[in-house]
Amino acid sequence: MKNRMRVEFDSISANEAFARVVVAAFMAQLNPSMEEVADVKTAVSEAVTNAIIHGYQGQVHTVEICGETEGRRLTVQIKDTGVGIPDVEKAMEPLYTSRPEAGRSGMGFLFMEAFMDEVQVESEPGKGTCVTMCKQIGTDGD
Amino acid sequence: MKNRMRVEFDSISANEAFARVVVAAFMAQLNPSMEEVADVKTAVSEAVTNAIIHGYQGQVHTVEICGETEGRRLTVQIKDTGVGIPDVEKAMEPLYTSRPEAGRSGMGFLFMEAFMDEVQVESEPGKGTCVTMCKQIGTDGD
Amino acid sequence: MKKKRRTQKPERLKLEGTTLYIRVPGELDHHSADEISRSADRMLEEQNIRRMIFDFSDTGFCDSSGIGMLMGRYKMMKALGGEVRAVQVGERVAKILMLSGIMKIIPVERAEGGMER
Amino acid sequence: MKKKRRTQKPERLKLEGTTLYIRVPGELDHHSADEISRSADRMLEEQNIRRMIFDFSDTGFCDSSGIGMLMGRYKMMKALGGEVRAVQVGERVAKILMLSGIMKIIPVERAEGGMER
Ligand SMILES: Nc1ncnc2c1ncn2[C@@H]1O[C@H](COP(=O)(O)OP(=O)(O)O)[C@@H](O)[C@H]1O
Ligand SMILES: Nc1ncnc2c1ncn2[C@@H]1O[C@H](COP(=O)(O)OP(=O)(O)O)[C@@H](O)[C@H]1O
Repeated sequence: MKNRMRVEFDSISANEAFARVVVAAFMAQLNPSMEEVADVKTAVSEAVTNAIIHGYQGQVHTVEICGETEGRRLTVQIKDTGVGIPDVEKAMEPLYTSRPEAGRSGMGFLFMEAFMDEVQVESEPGKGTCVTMCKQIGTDGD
Repeated sequence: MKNRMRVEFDSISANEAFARVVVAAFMAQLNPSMEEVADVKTAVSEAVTNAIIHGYQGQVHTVEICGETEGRRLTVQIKDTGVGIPDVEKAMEPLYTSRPEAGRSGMGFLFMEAFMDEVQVESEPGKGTCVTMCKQIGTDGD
Repeated sequence: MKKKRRTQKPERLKLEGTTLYIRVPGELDHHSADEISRSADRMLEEQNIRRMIFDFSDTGFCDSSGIGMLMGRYKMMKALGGEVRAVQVGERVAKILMLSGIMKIIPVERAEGGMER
Repeated sequence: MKKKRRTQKPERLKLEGTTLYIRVPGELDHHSADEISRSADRMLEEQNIRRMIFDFSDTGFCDSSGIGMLMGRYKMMKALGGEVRAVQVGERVAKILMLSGIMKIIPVERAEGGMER
């Protein structure tokens, strides 16, 4: 089944939970396992948190999530129009964080990559960041 | 607390459940009672169903929901760019339906008005319909 | 590594003699009401049915599409000289049925026991 | 007409002797991790604390912000010669803790019993 959604919300930390529920509800039509839902929620939570903390550095702007399903494939995009990432390759290194003083672990991208099949990051300094993640749901045949 | 969200999705009936979950998750920050959540879900379900059935007459276009909280007041708007309503007053009469043959009961607006504090309908034939609904959450003091 | 816990879709319709039992899903909206109406009406064409019993045991959500579904089946059964009934109705669904006025024409049994018309 | 069933926010922090017990909420993300870190650190300034025990009984969701919170508290307690421990850890949280490698430095007790380092 093909389906699409797009949601925008304020970049406040209370909306991290909201974002997770929206994506979980959207993927429900693929009849995912509880573990698949938890995996996607974790990855979405990482990307949304990054948009709020790093992208907008605590200021209130808009975070956008686009979701698409086609067959059993789920695609989720998390976008901000914040500061952007100067060096994406370095940012994606496990344990790298630009804000160790803020209690960040540098494991956000690590978790996104662990829980999704594909993670792609497009970013331009001063323009913003778009994280695109894909996951095949219910790959074991049912 | 002030908060905002906007969600767009395809006008397919499977998304009625998605729309309800999104609004329920959005209002969760107001710490509503279970009954308040159920009331809002019912009203949202009515308006989204109308956009899908009447507004777009079964064709796949986009339904939009905007949500806003300010203090304990929740505002939800459901918008379509479908056929519009020629006579809003008549459409809102209890039991009036333009599609009795499709098993409609004509109680959609009745339920929206029963479960929300305010319901306002703006519509223009050929342009589309916007239903705005407000509800005070947790009015009994806590 | 992956454990699946997908829930099996339960059998919604069961025919016993001339009585059709319909297990209403957890959320009764336009989407699910259309599905149920279609399969109930197909049964009604193929079988000799005198009673339709809608079982709301699982149902926590219902909107006006559910009312439309019940009204439609009521009209069909009445034309055939048969009847429609709603059973195991929980608090939320009861509120909706009450508001719609449908309890005046279709017998409704609450989940906690007791009966309202 | 209206019935309220709002849940009371449980007391998250409890001091027993020099041990601070922290009841982690249902979802441990950046939002809740920041809240907990702030209140734990305030306690740490005001009281003589030698052990922090994070109780994950209620927790079904955890992301890397939770790891950051644990790492941060671990570093502080280590500097003070104290310790940090995670207990009552369910399956999902264990998966996250495992993946992060934090089990190598913080003792973790699973909810089903047993202990992993
Ligand atoms: N949306 C974003 N906007 C700007 N910078 C980002 C964004 N997402 C990630 N980054 C950068 O990438 C780094 C690594 O991210 P991540 O692996 O999630 O770890 P953490 O969030 O713990 O720092 C961040 O510290 C930040 O510098
Ligand atoms: N979004 C919409 N676009 C076009 N027409 C609408 C829309 N919403 C409602 N209507 C009109 O208003 C009538 C009454 O709506 P409602 O009270 O919800 O009853 P029902 O959906 O059962 O017909 C509908 O039958 C339809 O003609």
